[in-house]
Amino acid sequence: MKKLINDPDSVVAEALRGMALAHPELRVDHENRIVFRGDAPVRGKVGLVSGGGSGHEPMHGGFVGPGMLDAACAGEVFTSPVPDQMVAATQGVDGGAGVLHIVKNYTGDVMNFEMAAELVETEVATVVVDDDVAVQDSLYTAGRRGVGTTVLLEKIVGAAAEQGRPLAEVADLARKVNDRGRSMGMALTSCTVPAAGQPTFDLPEDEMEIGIGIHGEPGRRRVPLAPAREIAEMLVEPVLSDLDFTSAPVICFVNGMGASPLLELYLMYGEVAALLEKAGVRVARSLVGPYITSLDMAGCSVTLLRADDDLLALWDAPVRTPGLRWGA
Amino acid sequence: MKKLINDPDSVVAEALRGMALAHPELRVDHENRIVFRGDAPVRGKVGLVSGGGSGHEPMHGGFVGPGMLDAACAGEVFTSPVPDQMVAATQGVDGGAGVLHIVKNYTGDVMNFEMAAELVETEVATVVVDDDVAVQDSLYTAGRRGVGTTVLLEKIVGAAAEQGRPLAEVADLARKVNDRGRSMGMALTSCTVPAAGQPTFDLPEDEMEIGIGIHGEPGRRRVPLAPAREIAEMLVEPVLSDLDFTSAPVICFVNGMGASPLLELYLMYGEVAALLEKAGVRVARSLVGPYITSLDMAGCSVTLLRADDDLLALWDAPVRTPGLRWGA
Amino acid sequence: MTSLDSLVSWLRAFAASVEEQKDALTALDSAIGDADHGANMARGMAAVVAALDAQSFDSVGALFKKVGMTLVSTVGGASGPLYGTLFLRFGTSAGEVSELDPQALAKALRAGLEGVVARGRPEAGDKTMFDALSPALDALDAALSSGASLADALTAASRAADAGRDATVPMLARKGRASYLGERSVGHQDPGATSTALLVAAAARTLA
Amino acid sequence: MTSLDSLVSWLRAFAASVEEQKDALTALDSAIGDADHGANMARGMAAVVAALDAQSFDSVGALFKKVGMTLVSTVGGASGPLYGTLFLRFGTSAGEVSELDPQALAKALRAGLEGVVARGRPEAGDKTMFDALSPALDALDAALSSGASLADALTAASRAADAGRDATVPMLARKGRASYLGERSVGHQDPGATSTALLVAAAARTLA
Ligand SMILES: Nc1ncnc2c1ncn2[C@@H]1O[C@H](COP(=O)(O)OP(=O)(O)O)[C@@H](O)[C@H]1O
Ligand SMILES: Nc1ncnc2c1ncn2[C@@H]1O[C@H](COP(=O)(O)OP(=O)(O)O)[C@@H](O)[C@H]1O
Ligand SMILES: [Mg+2]
Ligand SMILES: [Mg+2]
Ligand SMILES: [Mg+2]
Ligand SMILES: [Mg+2]
Repeated sequence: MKKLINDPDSVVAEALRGMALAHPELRVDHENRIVFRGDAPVRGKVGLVSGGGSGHEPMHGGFVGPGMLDAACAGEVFTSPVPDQMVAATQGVDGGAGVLHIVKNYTGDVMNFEMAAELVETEVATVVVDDDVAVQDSLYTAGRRGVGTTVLLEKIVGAAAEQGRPLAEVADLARKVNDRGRSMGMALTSCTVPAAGQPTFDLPEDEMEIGIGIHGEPGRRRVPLAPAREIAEMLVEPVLSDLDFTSAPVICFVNGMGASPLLELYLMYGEVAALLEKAGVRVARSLVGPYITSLDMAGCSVTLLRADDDLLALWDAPVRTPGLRWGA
Repeated sequence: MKKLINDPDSVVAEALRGMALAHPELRVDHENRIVFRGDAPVRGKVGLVSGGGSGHEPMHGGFVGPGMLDAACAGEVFTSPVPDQMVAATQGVDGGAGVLHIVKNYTGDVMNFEMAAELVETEVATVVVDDDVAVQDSLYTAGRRGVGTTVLLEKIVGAAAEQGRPLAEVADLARKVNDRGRSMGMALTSCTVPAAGQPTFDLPEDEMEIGIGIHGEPGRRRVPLAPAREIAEMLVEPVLSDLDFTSAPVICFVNGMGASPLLELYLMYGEVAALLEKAGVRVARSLVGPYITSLDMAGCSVTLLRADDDLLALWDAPVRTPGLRWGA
Repeated sequence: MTSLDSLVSWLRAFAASVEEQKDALTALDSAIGDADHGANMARGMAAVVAALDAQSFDSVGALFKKVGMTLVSTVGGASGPLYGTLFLRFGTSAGEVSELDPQALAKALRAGLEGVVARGRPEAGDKTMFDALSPALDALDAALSSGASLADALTAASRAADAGRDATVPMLARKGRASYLGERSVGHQDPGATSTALLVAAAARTLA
Repeated sequence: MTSLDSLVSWLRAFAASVEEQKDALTALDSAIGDADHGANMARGMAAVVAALDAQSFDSVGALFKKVGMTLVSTVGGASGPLYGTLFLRFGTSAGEVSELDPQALAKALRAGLEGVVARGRPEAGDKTMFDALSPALDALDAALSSGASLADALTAASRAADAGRDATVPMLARKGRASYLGERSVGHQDPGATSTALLVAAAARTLA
C-alpha cells in the first residue's frame, strides 16, 4: 500500500488536522470530527448537516461554508460516522430554524443519522439520497446508493438555506433534487482502504468494473477494458433510460473517483456531452472533477440532474467552500 | 495501461474538446490547441500566455480566465507546444500593452517560446520559472526545473495584469515571484504516458522517488517508503535550506501529482505546516490540491513562496478560472 | 445462573475472537462490501474492553447499556447501530439484576435480536447477521425447553449460528452493501453473520 | 553529386528508422527523461513524409526549409527546435541549388550542427545529440579531405556517430531533462544521440 499517511488508524484525524490548518475560515471539532462553518450556528438559517465515511474528499467536509453545508461529520474511512457526531453537529448548527440531515442511502449512514435525530431536541428533517441507477430499486432491499447527486444537492439546497427558506421548504427541495438526479459509476482500478492495507478487489489490467459505488464495493459487472467513448455509453445509457432528461435543462456532472486525472475527466466529459446532445438532452450547467471520490480508485461517474429555473438559480448562487467556490 | 481515453494519439485534442464544452466562458482554438479567455484580447491589459506539455492539468488551460492567464498552449503530453501555437496565442491576447510569456524552465519549452517570441511583432517579455530545489543550479547545465511556483506566479501576476500594471512591471513582478519561490516533489508511483503505454519507471511497492519533477522523470534518489511525517521532512528541509522563509509571510502550497487523493494531501499539509511552525515560518496563505500534476502519478510536492503585502493582496484578488476561483 | 463476571468474560472472549479474526472479517467484507467489517468490530470491541477495564458494573442492565452505547459511539457503519442495539436491548431486557437464569438469558438475547430487526429490518435469507443470530436463538430456545443444560443449549446455539453463517454463502443479499452487487453477492459468506457466529461461540465457551 | 531525389530518400529513410525505433527511443527517454522522444520524432518525421508526398521541391534550400519548419511546427519539446534548426540551417547553407557536391553537403551538415549549438548550447560531453553529430561531422570532414569517396566518408561518419552515441552512456548529463537526474543519468544512452545516429546512418545508406 503506497499512501501519504503515517498510520492507517490515524488517517482521518490527521487529515482533519491538515484541513483545519489549511482552512482557518472553518472550525474543526477534532474530538467529534466535525467540520463546521466558521460562523455556525447562523441565526435564523436552516442548518445543513451531512456526513459519512471518510475517503470521499472533498465531500463532505470540503463542502462546508456559506452557501452549502453548515457542518459535516467525518466517519472512519468508508464507515458511517456515529450518532454522537451527528448530535454534536446538529446542536452546533442549530440557529433556531431547524436542521436538515443530508444522508446518503447506506444502511449504516441511515441508521446512525436516525439514532442521532432521535437524540436531539432540535427540529430535524432528513433527506436520503439514493440516485445510483446501477442498483435496482426495491422496497425489499437496501435500495439505491447515494452517490453523485449528493454533491449537486448539497450545493443547491445550501443556496436555498442561505436565502432563508424555512425547513419544510428546504427539505422538500432536497427531496425534489434527489428525485430528479441519477448517477452511474465505473472503476478502472480498486481503491485500497488504509486499514485493510491491500486493494479491496483485484482487477486485471484488461478489465474494468461497471456500476461501482464509492466504497470500493465491486460493481454490477466486470467487462473488458473499453475506450472512453464506450465507457461513456455504459454510464449514460442507464441514466437516460431511468428518467426523462430531454424536457428540462440538465446539470451534467462528470466525477473523478480519486486517481483519475483531470485530463481524462475532461475527455470523458466530451464523450458524455456528445452522447447527451445526440439524445436531445440540453446541458445547462456542468461540473467536471473529483468531488465525490473513493480514495485512490481510478474511474469516474456521471450524474445528471433534471433542473428547472429555480434549481439553476440556486446552482449559480454564490458558494464559498474549499471544494466548490464561486461568486464569493 | 488503464486510462479513460480512446486513443493515445488523440488524448490532448479530445480533452480540449471536453474542456471547451464544460467551460463555455472560455474560447478554445482547437486547431492551435489554445485555451483563451472568452474576452481576449482585453484592450490595454498586458496579456499573459503560458503553456507547456499536457498532462499537468489543471495547469495551464485550467488557469485561463479573469485574474490569471489570457491564453494557454497545450502541447502533446509532456512535450512543449510548438512556436506556431505560441505565436497564435500571443497575437490572440495582444491588447496593445504587450504580452508576458510564462515559461517553465525545460529546454524544449524555453527554445520553443524563444522561437515564438522571435516570430511575433508584439512586444513580448518572458519569465522563466525555475524553482525546483531538487535540481542543482548551475550556469553549465539546464538549471532548475519550473514546477509548483508556476501556479502561484500565474495567479499573482495575473492579478497584477488585471489591475492594468504595465508590461515591465508585470514582468519584474513575475521574476520577483520566481526568485522567492522554491519547490520539492516526490513520487509514490510512476505515471504512464499514454503514447508510451507503460509506466515511465518501475517503482517497487516499498520504495519512492524523492526530488521528482512533473514529467515522470526519475527523481534524484530512491529511498524506502516512509510515513508522511518523514516525507514532509524530505521535502521541506531542502526548500528551507535554499532560501530564508522566516522573515516574511509565506504562501504554502501542497500539490498533488494527480493520483493522490485530497485526504492524503490534507494529511501532508498538516505535516508540512507542523514543520514550518517549528522552523519559525509564518504561513499566511495556503493552497492544497492537485494543481500541477503529472498524469496519474501518485505523490506530492511542496512549494513555499516568500510573500509580502503586495504579493498577498494580489493572491487574494478575485480570480475566475476552472482551476482556481475566488472572489468572482 | 449466569453471573455478571461470566457475562464480562463473554464480552472479553468475543473481543478476543474479533481481534483475532479481524483480517478475515475484512477479507469477507472486501468480497461483497467495503473492506471494513474487521476494523469496525475490532475498534468497537477494543473500546468495550477498555470500558470493562475502567469500570465495574453492578447490574446486567448497566453493563450492557454501557456496552451498547460504546459500540454505537465508536463503530459507526451498519454494524455499530446493529450490534449496539443488540446489546442495549439485551441490557434492557435483563434489567437491574446481577445474574441471569437461562430463560432470562435467552429472553435477553431474543430482545437483542428484535432490536436488530427493528433497526435494520433484516428478514431471513437477506444474507445478514440475522441469518446467524436467529437460528442460534431458535436452537437455544428449543434446547432449553427440551430440558438441556445451558452449556448444551449454548453449544447447540453456536452450532446453529455456524450453520446459519455458512448458509449465507449461496444467498443473494437483499440488505446492506452486499445487496448492491445483486447476483454477484452469491457465493460469498456474509461478514456480519460471521462476526455474529463468533459472538455465539464465545457465549458457548464462557457462559456455560 | 547528391541529387534532390537522394536527399528525399535520406529523409524517408530516416523517417522509416525513427518509426521502427520509436519504442526503443521512448524506452531510452523513459530511463533518463520523460518517455516521449520516440513519439516526438515519429510524429515529426511522419509530418515530413506527408509533406514530401504532397509536394515536390526545386531546390535543396526549399526542401530543407520545409523539413525544418515542419519539424518545428509538429514536434515541440527539445527535439523539435533542435532538429528543426538543424534542417533549416542545412537548407540555408545549401541554398537554391538542385544538387550538392560532397563538400557542400559536409558544409550544410556543419551549418546544421552549428544551428543545434546556437539553439541548445550543448557542449561536448553534455550527453546530447551533439555527442553523436559532432564526431560524425569531424569524421566526414577528415575522410573527405583525405580524398575518400562520399560513400566511404559517410560510412566513417555513421561509425563515428554510433561511437559517439555509445559514448553518451557513461556521461553525466548536463543539458536536457537527463541533467535533472544528476549522477543517476550515468549509465544510460542518450535518446537524442541515438536518433541522431539513425540520421547519419540513413545518410550513409542513401546519399552515397
Ligand atoms: N439491514 C441490515 N440488517 C441486518 N444486518 C445488516 C443490515 N445491513 C448490514 N447488515 C450486516 O452488517 C454487516 C456489515 O457491517 P459493516 O461492514 O461493519 O458495516 P458497513 O456495511 O456499513 O460497512 C453485513 O455483513 C450484514 O451482516
Ligand atoms: N540543450 C540541448 N542541446 C542539445 N541537445 C539537447 C539539449 N537538450 C536536450 N537535447 C536532446 O534532446 C533529447 C530529448 O528530446 P525529446 O525527448 O524529444 O525532448 P524533451 O526533452 O523535451 O522531452 C535529448 O536526449 C538530447 O539529446
Ligand atoms: Mg463501511
Ligand atoms: Mg518531452
Ligand atoms: Mg463494511
Ligand atoms: Mg523527452
